[in-house]
Amino acid sequence: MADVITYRDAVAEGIAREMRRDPSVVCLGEDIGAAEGVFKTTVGLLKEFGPDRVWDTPISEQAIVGAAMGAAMTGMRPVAEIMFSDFLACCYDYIANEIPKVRYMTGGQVTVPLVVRTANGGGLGFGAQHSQAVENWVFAVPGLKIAAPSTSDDVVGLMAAAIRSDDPVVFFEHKGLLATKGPPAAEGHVVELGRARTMRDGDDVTLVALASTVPVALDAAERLAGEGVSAEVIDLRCLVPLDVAAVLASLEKTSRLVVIEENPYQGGWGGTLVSVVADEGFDLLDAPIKRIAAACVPLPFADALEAQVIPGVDAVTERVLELAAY
Amino acid sequence: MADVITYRDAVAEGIAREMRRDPSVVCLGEDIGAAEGVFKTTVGLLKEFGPDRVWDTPISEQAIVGAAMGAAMTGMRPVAEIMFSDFLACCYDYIANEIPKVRYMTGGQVTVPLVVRTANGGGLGFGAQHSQAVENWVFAVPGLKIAAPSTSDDVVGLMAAAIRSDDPVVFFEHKGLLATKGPPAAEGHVVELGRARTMRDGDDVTLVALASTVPVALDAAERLAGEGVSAEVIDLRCLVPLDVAAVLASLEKTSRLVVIEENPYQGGWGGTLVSVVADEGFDLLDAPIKRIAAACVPLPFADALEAQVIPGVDAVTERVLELAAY
Amino acid sequence: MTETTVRPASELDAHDVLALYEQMQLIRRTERAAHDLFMSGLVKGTTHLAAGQEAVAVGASAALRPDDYVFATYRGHHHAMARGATPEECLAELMSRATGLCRAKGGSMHLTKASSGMLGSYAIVGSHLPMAVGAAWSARLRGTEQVAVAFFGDGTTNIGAFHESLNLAAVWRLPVLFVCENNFYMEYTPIGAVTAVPHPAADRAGAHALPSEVIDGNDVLVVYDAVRRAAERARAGDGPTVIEAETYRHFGHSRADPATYRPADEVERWLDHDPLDIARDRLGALNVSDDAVEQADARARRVVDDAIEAAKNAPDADPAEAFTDVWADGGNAWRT
Amino acid sequence: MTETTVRPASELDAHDVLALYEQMQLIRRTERAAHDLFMSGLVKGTTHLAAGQEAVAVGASAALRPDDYVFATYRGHHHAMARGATPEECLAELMSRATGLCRAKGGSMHLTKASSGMLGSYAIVGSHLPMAVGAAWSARLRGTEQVAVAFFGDGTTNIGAFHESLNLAAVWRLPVLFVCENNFYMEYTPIGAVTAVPHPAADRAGAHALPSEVIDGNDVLVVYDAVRRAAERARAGDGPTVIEAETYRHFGHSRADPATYRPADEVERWLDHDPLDIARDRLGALNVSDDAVEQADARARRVVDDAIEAAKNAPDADPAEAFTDVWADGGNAWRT
Ligand SMILES: Cc1ncc(C[n+]2csc(CCOP(=O)(O)OP(=O)(O)O)c2C)c(N)n1
Ligand SMILES: Cc1ncc(C[n+]2csc(CCOP(=O)(O)OP(=O)(O)O)c2C)c(N)n1
Ligand SMILES: [Mg+2]
Ligand SMILES: [Mg+2]
Repeated sequence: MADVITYRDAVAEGIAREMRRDPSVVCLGEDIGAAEGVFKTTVGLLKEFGPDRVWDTPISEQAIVGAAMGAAMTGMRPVAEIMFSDFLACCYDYIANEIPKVRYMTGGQVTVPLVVRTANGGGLGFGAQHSQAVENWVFAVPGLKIAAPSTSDDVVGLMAAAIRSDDPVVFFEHKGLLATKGPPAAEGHVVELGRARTMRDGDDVTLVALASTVPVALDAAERLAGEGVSAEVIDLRCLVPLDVAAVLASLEKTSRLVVIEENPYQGGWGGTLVSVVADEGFDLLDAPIKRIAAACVPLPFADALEAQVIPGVDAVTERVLELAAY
Repeated sequence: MADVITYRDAVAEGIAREMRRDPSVVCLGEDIGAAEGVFKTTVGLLKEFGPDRVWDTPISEQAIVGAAMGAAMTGMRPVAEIMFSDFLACCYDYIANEIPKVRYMTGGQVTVPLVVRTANGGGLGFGAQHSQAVENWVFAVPGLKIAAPSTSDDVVGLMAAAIRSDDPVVFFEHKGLLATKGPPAAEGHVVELGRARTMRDGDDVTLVALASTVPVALDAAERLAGEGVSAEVIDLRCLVPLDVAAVLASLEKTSRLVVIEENPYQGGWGGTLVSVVADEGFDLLDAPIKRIAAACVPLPFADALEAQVIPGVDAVTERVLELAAY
Repeated sequence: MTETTVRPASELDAHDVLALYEQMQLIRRTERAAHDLFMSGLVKGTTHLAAGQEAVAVGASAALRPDDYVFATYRGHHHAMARGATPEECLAELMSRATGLCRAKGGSMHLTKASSGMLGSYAIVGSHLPMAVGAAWSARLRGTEQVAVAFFGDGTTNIGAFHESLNLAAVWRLPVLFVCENNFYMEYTPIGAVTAVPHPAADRAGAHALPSEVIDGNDVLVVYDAVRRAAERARAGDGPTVIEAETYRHFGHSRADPATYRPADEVERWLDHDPLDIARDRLGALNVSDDAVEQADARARRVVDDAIEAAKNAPDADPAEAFTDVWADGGNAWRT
Repeated sequence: MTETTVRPASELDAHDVLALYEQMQLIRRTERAAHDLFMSGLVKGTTHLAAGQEAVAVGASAALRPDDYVFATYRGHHHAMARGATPEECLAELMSRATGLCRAKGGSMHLTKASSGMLGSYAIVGSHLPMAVGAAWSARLRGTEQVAVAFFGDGTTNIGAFHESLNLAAVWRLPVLFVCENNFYMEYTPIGAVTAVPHPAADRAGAHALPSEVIDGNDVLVVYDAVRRAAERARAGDGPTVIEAETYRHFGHSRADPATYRPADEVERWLDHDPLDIARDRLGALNVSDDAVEQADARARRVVDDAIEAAKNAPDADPAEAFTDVWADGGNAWRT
């Protein structure tokens, strides 16, 4: 095994491991087979598992996700790719009304063990319709688990958990992280859904991050250390289940919370996390809670404009310093 | 004029007033014409304005909202009906990716003065796919204004503002309020988008509500008064623009905040409001912030089960009493 | 009927056809009961009754294997019952009882009997067609020779998911049947007013290179034969078929809708073409005595009367049910 | 060309055809520039170039009135330019300049020139077809006799919005043209592998009772004539038409895609059927001298060279632009 692997390759590796373990795991999506994925996240799958298990579909997002649902209800474990997460809007009926509800509304008669994987997030100059961080769209609907790894070993470990899960999981792969590298995941590596990971210990302030904002938070923490502020960085890894306990535990120590999101402030997942803390963790707080999220505008094309909208290390460092001084 | 009017009739009245003023206002949707709307919220429109301006469509939510967008870009002011708000998921690409972004991504070249009206919310035993309060789905996307009136005069006043707005507006009509009655709106009544309304003054705690939760909050406030707790009730009326200033102003007085939502706790709009307050209003707070929202489950069919999921007067009263005792 | 008994309609004997007739009676009576219970306030929320459309469900089910999959709409009582749900389970569901088919969490629009392959009733128009395609794909992958059937209304043919499904199923040559119950109306609007072609389903099949048939959906044996042939083709690997079964609903669209938007002579013509009458004629031709038919009627009546009683007397759903079955572990925890 | 000059192609004179040719050259050279600038890092994000597909845009635009509406996809540079956007505005947009067509907020995928009726390029497959239907409805309501045209790819015909649009437009007999640029590929997958019919757009028109035509999309006069006839029908109240224009892209799908998934002989065949060559042959038949053609080439080259320089030298977009144009008042305030 190489001693580093890209996040991108970890996606294909994570899927392949599960396909080897379990013949009921099958993939479908646009250009995932012969083309090996628009983001090269399905490299090798067609070759290893053949066209029966790796199906190229037409541009029919509703049919893709709806068919995955029907297959999941009848004994398969489909992994459906929606190429860009923005296109979840094109099959949102399945995301919002069908997949998360069918088990409940049938009184538990059916099970929907499927994964919808999708490339999420901005920073690449893809403009308003191909850059969004839309984990909040999915978080708005009870009944879906949500994974959004920030490292290549978590990609593999969470992919294993997602595919083995008997509950539907939406799996966000961040476009901005695809080229990042990390140690390869050990054989059989599985990361339980809903367990946050403390990426850096600290005493003064808790930075809660997800996916692309994890490296931002880590870089900011490094800079903050230079300014004498000790920041703890928590990678949530999943939004559902949401590991509130990990955040509250950290606040016992730091008493200051900053949540760093890529999705827009308006309607972002951080609002829910903050509201739990402002209720159950109120007595722990020594200062206002800060959310650093994308501005409430569509994503602009130009780099320089996009950098204004999506929070970067400078903005985070500055805001945390202000808070630390509170 | 009758001295009371139902919320239901106020919808048709509000639309009719604008259609009379402005020939560019046109309506489209399923069963809105000859059938006068599944909820009877378009009664009289076909008769008064004819089939050119009140068009019955096929069951094609994407075409309905997409066509409204195209018409709005070319000089009309369309009012598109999506019968149940759950079906916004069937045209969510237009709600999330197209309508709110086209002005921005063209550098301001086009304007989209349209209204998407829809029957929202639960409490009627319509089950998991026809009962949701989905204002949070729309709130998750920057670029849309959101109105959700609780009274029949606000229906008329906000409808006027929504139709006259050069920005796209999603207009939530609450199914549970359709039969409620109130004084008719004065001629020319317009309610500016983004202005909350204080429905009851109070000193001890601020209850923030929207649409169906306004009467719940008012009933709870009445009961709380009996328990010696003076509750101020704020009807947000709109989610975008969000009248945070009104909430902060009330907290100057009460120092205690309870947000009452019908959408699920997870991803609900209250999270965002609370996060602003936990930041900018932190020093005003004397107690934890409470959100009372729907449980994070799909909506069940049976009355008795649905009542467990959607917060009612008992639950609100009880939780506020606890908070007041903090 | 199991696999080996899926013979052509012409080979069905009096006993077989009487069984189909009795099942239609059972559905008809259950639908009437549902209507009356709704009107008397014992059924809450909404109902979309299938009285008048029984032959589609009963004919189709009889032509399928027990392990085939069925997906239906909010107007799905007939499909649930044709696939083994009892009138009692159905009525109990409508009446919010603990003994309901979906433990009172689904209601009229979501009747489901997964244990006999009836994989749900869906209330968003068109949403279940892709699911049926997926179930057919799954059958192919597992090599089971099962067939999946999606039943849907005429109005459904104008929503995008319909076309996406037909194309995907056609390209993959999947064992799926698309059965349109063309009852000529959406909610209150005639389908012809909003559809560019006269046969909303069948006239669209060609756009996806699929074979199609327009049939009398009120003749249970015609439905049976069309579905039998299509299922045979599907199992043989010859891909999907579109069947447009013309039929008519006896009640309004939903709840208390009096359906005054339908011309009186049209209603009359269709009431004269009642699937029960047609089946009775078929029985006559097979020399089944009036007496035998009346006995079937009486059995159906008894079952439904008993079902009404049992449902009325069943316990209400436990409010705690509101918080179960979100996740496969039975719970609903979304956070630590 | 204004309304009165929309004559049949057979009546166009040498001057007219030379103008079409020059416009195609302009587009071709701008696309090459965009490619080179992307490769050299001056264009960020992504591009989807239309080199090879110029005849569709230029032929169609010439057959429309200036006040007609056009809606295009992320592969829309040619439509923007055919409707009046200058190479400089386009390249400046791609290079994130303040002078860009969309003030650097849209980028390659969203070129828009609303002032001349080019109402946008949309990056979600199929999303703009309903918009074109709506614009046509609006034209009808306002009594302007304008026509709306949606251009889209072959892959778009398998998404639901396509069918919803065709049906709605057909039922309402709206003045809208659905012009498919069939370049035989989605991103990297051949359209034939995922589509049930051989002509993805034209073979679907019948499902909505619409007339259709499959044409050589690389012959600018063929496109011109087909669009002219369809627009005439639309303006006369005879409803929509589906035109499937067969064409081919000279570059890969996007960015640096080398398009190795396309068979060499296929590529060669299509490069031999270049719209510029075909137009040159047309010009020859009209006795236009090689010299006149070369002068047109030179003019196009100069315009594009100047455009590249101007765009390079233009100021970067102002970062403050990120916060304008959300609302009609120019601002972005979502709260008090
Ligand atoms: C996507 C969507 N749009 C609208 C509705 C509201 N609605 C429920 S039933 C119905 C009519 C459906 O007509 P058809 O498909 O012919 O079925 P039928 O009711 O006649 O059985 C409509 C518009 C819905 N449930 N889903
Ligand atoms: C709804 C949606 N699904 C997928 C994509 C990703 N995507 C972009 S272009 C493309 C291929 C489109 O093919 P076609 O319609 O033939 O247009 P062409 O690129 O050939 O011009 C795909 C799949 C998208 N943009 N939108
Ligand atoms: Mg119907
Ligand atoms: Mg193509």
